Amino acid sequence: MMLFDNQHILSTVLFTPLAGAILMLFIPRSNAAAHRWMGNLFGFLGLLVSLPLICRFQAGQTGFQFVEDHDWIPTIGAHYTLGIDGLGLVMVILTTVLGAIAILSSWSAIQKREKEYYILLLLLQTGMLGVFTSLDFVLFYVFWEVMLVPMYFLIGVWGSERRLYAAIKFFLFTLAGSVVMLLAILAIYFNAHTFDIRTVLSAPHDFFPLQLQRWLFWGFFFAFAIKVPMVPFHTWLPDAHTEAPTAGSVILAGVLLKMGTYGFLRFSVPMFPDATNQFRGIMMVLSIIAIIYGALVCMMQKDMKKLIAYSSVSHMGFCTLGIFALTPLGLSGSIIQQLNHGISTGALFLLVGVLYERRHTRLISEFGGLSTPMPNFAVVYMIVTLSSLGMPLLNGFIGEFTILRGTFEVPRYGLTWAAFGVTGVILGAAYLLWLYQRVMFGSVTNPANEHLPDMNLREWATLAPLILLAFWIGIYPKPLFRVLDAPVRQLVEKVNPGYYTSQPPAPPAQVPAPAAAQTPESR
Amino acid sequence: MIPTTHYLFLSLALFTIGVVGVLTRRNVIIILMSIELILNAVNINLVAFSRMFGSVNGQIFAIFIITDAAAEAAVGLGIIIAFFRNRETVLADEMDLLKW
Amino acid sequence: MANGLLPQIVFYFFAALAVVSAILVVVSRSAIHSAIFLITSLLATAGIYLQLEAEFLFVVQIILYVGGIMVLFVFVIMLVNLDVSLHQLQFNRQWLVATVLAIVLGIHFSLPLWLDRGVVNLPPPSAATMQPNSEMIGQALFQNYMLPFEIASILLLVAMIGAVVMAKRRI
Amino acid sequence: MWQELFQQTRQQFHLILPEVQLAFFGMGVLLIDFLLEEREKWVNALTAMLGVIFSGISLYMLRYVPANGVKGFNNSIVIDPFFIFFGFVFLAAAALVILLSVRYLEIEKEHHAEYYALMLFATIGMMFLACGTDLIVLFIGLETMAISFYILTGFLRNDRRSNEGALKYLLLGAFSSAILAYGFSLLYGISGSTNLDVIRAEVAHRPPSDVLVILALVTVAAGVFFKIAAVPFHQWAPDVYEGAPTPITAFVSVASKAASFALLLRLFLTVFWPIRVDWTMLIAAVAVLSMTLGNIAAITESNIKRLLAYSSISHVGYILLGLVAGNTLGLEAMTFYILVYAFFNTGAFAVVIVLRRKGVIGDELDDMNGLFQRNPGAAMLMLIFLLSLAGIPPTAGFIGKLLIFWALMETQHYVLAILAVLYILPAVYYYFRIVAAMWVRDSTDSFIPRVSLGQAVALAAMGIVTLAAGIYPNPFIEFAQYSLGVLGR
Amino acid sequence: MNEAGYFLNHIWLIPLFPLASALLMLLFGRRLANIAVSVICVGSVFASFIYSLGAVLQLVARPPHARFFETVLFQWVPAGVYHTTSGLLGNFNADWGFLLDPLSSVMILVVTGVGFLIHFYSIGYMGYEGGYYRFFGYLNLFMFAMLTLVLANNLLLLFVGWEGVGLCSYLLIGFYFKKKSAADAGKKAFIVNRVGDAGFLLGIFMISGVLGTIRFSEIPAAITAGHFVIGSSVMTAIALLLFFGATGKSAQIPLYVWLPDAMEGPTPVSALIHAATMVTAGVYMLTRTNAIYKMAPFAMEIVAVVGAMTLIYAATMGVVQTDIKKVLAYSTISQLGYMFLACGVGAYEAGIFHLMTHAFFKALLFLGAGSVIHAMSGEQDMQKMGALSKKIPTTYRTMLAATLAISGIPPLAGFFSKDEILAKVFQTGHLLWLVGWITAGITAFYMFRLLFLTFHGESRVPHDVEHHIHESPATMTIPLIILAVLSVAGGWVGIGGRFEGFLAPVIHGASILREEQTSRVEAPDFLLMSLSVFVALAGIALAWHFYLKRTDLPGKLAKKWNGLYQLVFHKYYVDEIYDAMFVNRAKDLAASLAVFDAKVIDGLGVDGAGWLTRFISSISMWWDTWIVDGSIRLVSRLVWVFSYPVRMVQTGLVQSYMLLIVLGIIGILGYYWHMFHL
Repeated sequence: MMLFDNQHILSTVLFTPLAGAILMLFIPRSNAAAHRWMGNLFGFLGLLVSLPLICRFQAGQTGFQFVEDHDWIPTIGAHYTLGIDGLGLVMVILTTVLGAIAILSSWSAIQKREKEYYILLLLLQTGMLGVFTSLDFVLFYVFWEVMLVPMYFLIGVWGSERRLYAAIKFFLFTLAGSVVMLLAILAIYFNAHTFDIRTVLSAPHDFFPLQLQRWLFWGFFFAFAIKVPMVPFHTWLPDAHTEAPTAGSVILAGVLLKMGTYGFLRFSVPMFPDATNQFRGIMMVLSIIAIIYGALVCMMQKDMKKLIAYSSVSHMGFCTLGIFALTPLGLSGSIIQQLNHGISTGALFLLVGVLYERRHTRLISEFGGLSTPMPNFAVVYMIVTLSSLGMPLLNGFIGEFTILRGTFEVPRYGLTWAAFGVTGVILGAAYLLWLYQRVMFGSVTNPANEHLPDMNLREWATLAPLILLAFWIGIYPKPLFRVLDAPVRQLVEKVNPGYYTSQPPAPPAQVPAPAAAQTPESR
Repeated sequence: MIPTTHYLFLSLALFTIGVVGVLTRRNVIIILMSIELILNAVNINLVAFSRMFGSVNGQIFAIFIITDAAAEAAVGLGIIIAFFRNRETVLADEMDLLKW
Repeated sequence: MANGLLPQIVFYFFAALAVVSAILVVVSRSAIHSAIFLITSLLATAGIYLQLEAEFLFVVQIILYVGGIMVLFVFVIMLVNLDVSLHQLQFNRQWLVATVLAIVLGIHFSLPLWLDRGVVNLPPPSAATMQPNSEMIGQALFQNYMLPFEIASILLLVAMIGAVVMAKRRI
Repeated sequence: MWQELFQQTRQQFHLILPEVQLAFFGMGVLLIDFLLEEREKWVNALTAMLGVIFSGISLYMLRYVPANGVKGFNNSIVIDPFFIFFGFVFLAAAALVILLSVRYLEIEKEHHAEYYALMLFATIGMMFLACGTDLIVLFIGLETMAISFYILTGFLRNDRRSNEGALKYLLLGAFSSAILAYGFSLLYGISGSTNLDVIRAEVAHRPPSDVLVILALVTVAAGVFFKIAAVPFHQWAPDVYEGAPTPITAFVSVASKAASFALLLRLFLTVFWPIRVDWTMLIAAVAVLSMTLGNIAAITESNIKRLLAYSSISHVGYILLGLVAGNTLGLEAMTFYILVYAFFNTGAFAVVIVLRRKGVIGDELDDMNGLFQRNPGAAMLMLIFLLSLAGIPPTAGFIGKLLIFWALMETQHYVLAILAVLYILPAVYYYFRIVAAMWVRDSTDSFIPRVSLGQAVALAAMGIVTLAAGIYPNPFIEFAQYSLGVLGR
Repeated sequence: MNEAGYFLNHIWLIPLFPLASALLMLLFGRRLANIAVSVICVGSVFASFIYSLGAVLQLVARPPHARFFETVLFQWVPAGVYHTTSGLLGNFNADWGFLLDPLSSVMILVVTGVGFLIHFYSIGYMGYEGGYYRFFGYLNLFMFAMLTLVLANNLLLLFVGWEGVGLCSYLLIGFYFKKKSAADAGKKAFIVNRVGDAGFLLGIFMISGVLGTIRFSEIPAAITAGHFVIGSSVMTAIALLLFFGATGKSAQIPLYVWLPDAMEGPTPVSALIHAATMVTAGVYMLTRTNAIYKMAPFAMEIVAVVGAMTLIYAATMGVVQTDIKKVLAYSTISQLGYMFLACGVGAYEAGIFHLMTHAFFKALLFLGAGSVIHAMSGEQDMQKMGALSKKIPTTYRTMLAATLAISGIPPLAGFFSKDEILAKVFQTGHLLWLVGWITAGITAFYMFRLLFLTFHGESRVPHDVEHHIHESPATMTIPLIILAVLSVAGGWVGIGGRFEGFLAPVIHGASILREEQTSRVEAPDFLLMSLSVFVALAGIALAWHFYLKRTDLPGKLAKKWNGLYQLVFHKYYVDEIYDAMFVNRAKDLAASLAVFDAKVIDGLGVDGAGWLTRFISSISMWWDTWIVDGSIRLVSRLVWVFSYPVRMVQTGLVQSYMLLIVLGIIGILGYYWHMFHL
């Protein structure tokens, strides 16, 4: 079937949700059930069509696979180019899985305007997949911004009290970063004379003169740092998370934040390696701040979702830390940690959603002793908490350990970075367990909680896959490492060449300043 | 022979006076008249230049400007009448429904 | 009267008349007076046209402007008679500022011209005579400027429609 | 001698056929109107529509003109791609507005033939504005357009706002066109001719920073800036937009703006092209001012028509930036922007028109509340148009802005680029106030806006173009490129 | 591989059995009947005990030098290439692999054996508790983690077990999750352990960074290959980091604070986790990595000193506790101190030996205590006990054995192990020997104090509980008896250094220093023995004196010999003085130490740390809301506000608009004239 051969499968994956959305346009609004079914159907279809990618993906083969390339806007030289490497694969699968789960999770949670809700979710899905698969700057940017709109509505229409504020805040924050990125993209074009990401990636590390690299690095930095979000650009996150409906939070935490780190990995690091080497220190400091600061702020939260939101600030701090360690372990760890964060934080939000559906409050003080009325829930919650605080044999540990191991390797202050990171791990245990204790332990104080029903089948269905994934990554992450090896290798070869030959790592001070002079200014 | 510059200054004088009228009078009709003054100044320019170049183009232009002035005056006065019918005033600073 | 003293006298007389009556247009209390002074000013301008050997325009000015437009003005002034407004303020609040600024504007226009009259180097009035004026204008109007002439007809049609639509109580 | 006059006229007649068609049908409307009962007035709209279509056809006939165009009527007009492009924009806008007007006028009980006739005449003026290469043609064209608009603005004669808007528009317009005329007179004084090419040659020969040239430049620029509503000559826009009947507001904000831009480009790319070093700074300043003021002022505006007025001011800023860049790409960006802007801006007004009903103008932000529940389709379209106005992909507005930024970056106007980019943020903020009202707030009144057939067609067309130009902009960009012909080289 | 033998090849089954049943419990346990639960859980542990036994036998069957078996199931974390600190390419790879050598065989036997007994005991003890299945599920999970810990063939996998046992202890301490104190204790335990783990993790990083491997079997070779000088800073750093981790898990100063609170958990848990197995993980880890410590004498000094300090400090603490389990808890800490002291002086085998014996008798003590509590229907305060020896004889006898054992009375188990440690310490010529020796006395004192207060003297039991005091069921007593036997005979394996010989292949020579010193100081063994026995007896005597004799003697004497009464009284007077002069002072000291512990260490140290964290976090939250976010909101508000004046310019007055137009023209012209200097 032509739709599924290697040249078109990515398009199929990309547009299946969109097709669903368009189809749903024609179903009358009154028929909410139909929309529910269609939404779930296409969410699941989206997952199914993405599975062949896993089977056909050749790990260890460098470069992009499933590449599809057509002219799009010849007049400005923009192409419709899709393709994924190991990194892309991980992200795409994460997106499809979480997407399906998010859609399923809103079965009973969403009681108004089902039609638009599911249409928007599917649109969002397409947007995110587009970001992870597009290999053309313009295409990438288009998807990057398209995806904002559905998210705005998900928060703004189906959110809770301060939803409008949160929604517009989210929109403006993200937009502020991305518009600057647009200029950076144009600047790249005028120096590389192409929008093709592959060409720029395959260029030598001093392809852009150093001075330009610095500018471009910061140009892209804001877009990604706001998405990640790195302190101090994070304040949109707690609001957005808190106000968004469960599915929204799941997608937001699970996938949207990854776009930032993905951007760092796909653009900042490999395209501006010299600049990256220069600013590594700053980036790592920012990450460390995010880790510890986020964790500290978590402790004082009274609102579960806010707490989890700040915890994702802390966790994403680990991801950026790993990225800017610029070592194989750091990078692969970071990517795995992104996956983990998607899984465990997504699951946490789902769990909060379960509570919210029953009690319509997220205040921690409202709960307590829940493990009596809902034992299964308690068990699942415990597992998720553990995976989130990095308990071995669960996914979190693999990521955090690898990241910290990679960070430890950083010349000069390696041990210090690692030590700070470990502090973050401790704090993580502290706030997560404290939350767990306050919600689950003790005897039921609030009469409203006495007869809460335990998790129903659908909720199981949403959470079980995540938990299985968590265990799988925790116990047998080897396939992941194998898939990620090639892209990580490329990245490292770019940022510090000759790493894989057994020479001591070149200190980043040796960034060739004359290199700027050597490369002729291309325009 | 009078240098063309003098005509320029004359037209400028009329122009300025017209602007003053436009900016200061409250009566809309008088504002319109002041605008006529400005157009008149323009005409002086044109005719002077046409004399200077010895070609009649400028005068043609002047004729068209007079035409336009006539049209504007007609429409303008019509609108003023309509306005007056609804608002019982022709004072410029009393039309302040539309602001901010 | 190609050159000599007379043209200058004529010019400066008419110029002075135009300017003075223009000022009176702006300052006089009643709209009627302004209208009359405007007529004076326009007539003075017509005189200047004559002095510039633009006879046709001289006629047009008198007939069309003075005879047509100004009558219209006076008519409207009668229609919306404003004995009331005679007693109220004739100048708006910003009049002082406005006057100053207008004069500044005038200076901005004229001073550079004055300083640079060397640089501006307008050629002296050409000896080329534009006689017979009306015929030449006719030629130009119906050959080179036929198109604008046609458009002008539409413009006037529009103006007519507009005047009707606006002034008539019901269409 | 009259013989050859007719001769040349017959040869060149096809060049002005589009305008002639419009004039013909314009008068036709006036005549047919006498045959119509009160409830048959929609036939007028039909007639006018026919006129637009025929004019469009005869415009289409002219499409094979060479890039440098065909001159006619003693070089007083030139039929070049530029004209064809803008002619198309005007006609499209006119068609859309006619479609939107019928229902509106019926509600207003002001359904008269004059309305359509004036629209067509205004369109004629615009077209001559786009094709004229002679100061007189340009001026008369401009005035035809302007005066038609004064009348149309005041067309609701029993509505105080409409009167006031018309009167303000007239006074300001007359004032500004007087200034423009003064500038023209100076141009004539510089060259002794009213033909743009001659004037251009003269200007080129003039010594640099010649006082007369500068005076002419400034006065002309002031006049044109007024027409396109650029700061600081913008203040008529909000009042007139609010006062005018909403379809006319759309027409003013799109067609008259496009025509004025045609005039601006024509003048600055021919007459003032030799001295562009002198005016780039001026344009840049005006552009930045317009963006700033437009965007800032709109943030707290609660009347949608005024809000759109401010937003259109900021859009003018964006378009002018293309001229600042001044390279081919920049000009392409301008024309492309003008083209798509015609569609999505009209669209935004169209939704306001849909909200019009007896007693309620429907232009307050609260009238939008819960529009989604009341008419999802309209809300959906409005969302698209607003996204496009804000420049969010995948809409035409994004591509337009992209091209503008592109041109700025290419010409190393980095600061301007960053400014322009950052002004998207406030824009998004105030556009999304409307979005929020439509989608999130609950409706404050039970009125269900119904869309007439004409409105439906127009809305659909505009929505499709907006999306198409965003998703597959290539044809549109090519059209924009084609439009420039030899200008700006 | 087949000649390795069935049990060795299926060594992976050992941890698997408990894991399987644990999962079974946690998933479907609620549907199972208690009997099924007990059968499955206890059975699984028993199975793994059998398999460990088999494996060990097959290992022992080999010649000493070949007593080493390693098997890799699959690659676990093949994280990839990295640079060692010496700039060489390393390939970070953690397998899921098991290592069986004398050390781990001792451990698995202890773990599975004692574990099995405790499971068995729990059947009776937890029989009437809610969440029976949950309890056993956690317990089995713990067994799995612990076995992974001891069988791991690399540090990372060891860390897995390490964290796993921590988690299980968290879950089991918080088993009565409705009690806030229990939940808090659990949390405290987990977080304090995490602090230790942080050090451990960093240690692992450094090891892999410095040595390029984390496999135990490769570490010694890597060290020799690395040409490290003795006491090189790197090695010292690693050793200290690892030790920091150990202090967390094994409750040494400064991280011991969690253990006393951990007594909130059910008694079998205390027996299994907080006495026999988990807390000894630190000692095991040190012994595992002794090759590194060998290179870091300074670190060993630290270990020894910390061990000694903990040892005496905890012992003194034990003197004044009245809660029976708290006493045992402190004694555990102090016994662990002995083990670390041993490791510190390089006497790893002695440490492990004591670990084993301690596992026996301390488990027994806890179980006995549990049985007592069970009999007293939940009462834990020794003040409210007494004279139970008649009512629950079995418990009494077994506990007596255990107490003798821990006090180091020959020929019981405790004697051999403790004596060996003291001997080794003495050989190194450490003054720490003195500490150990004194503490031996104190240990005997407080242990017998416990015994006497609980079982002798007249009953202080409130009457409502009095009448239904009863001996525990067989399921509880049988393990007691077995353990009693073990704690009597367990030590005999050490006679003639057989145990030491058995462990020798694992010990890569203790610190160089020690080897020199061994030759220098030669002490007659029997002398040391007699000394320690003496001090133990002294302690017992003292305890007897104060907790039995002093209470009932006065009355009798007064009745018997009225004439001697004065004398007796006088004697008592002396006694009182003596008492007042020494014992009370000592007790006061201990008490004050206890207060210090409760208030300063626990209060300031731990809760304070928690409070401080919360305080900082509240500050940072304030910062986040008002500075970071606030600045954003301020900017947006400014833009918003600025929009009003801009709109106010729109006065609605035509002429003001015209004025602005004129102004604009003036401005532009002005600009140009300025540019052209006119």
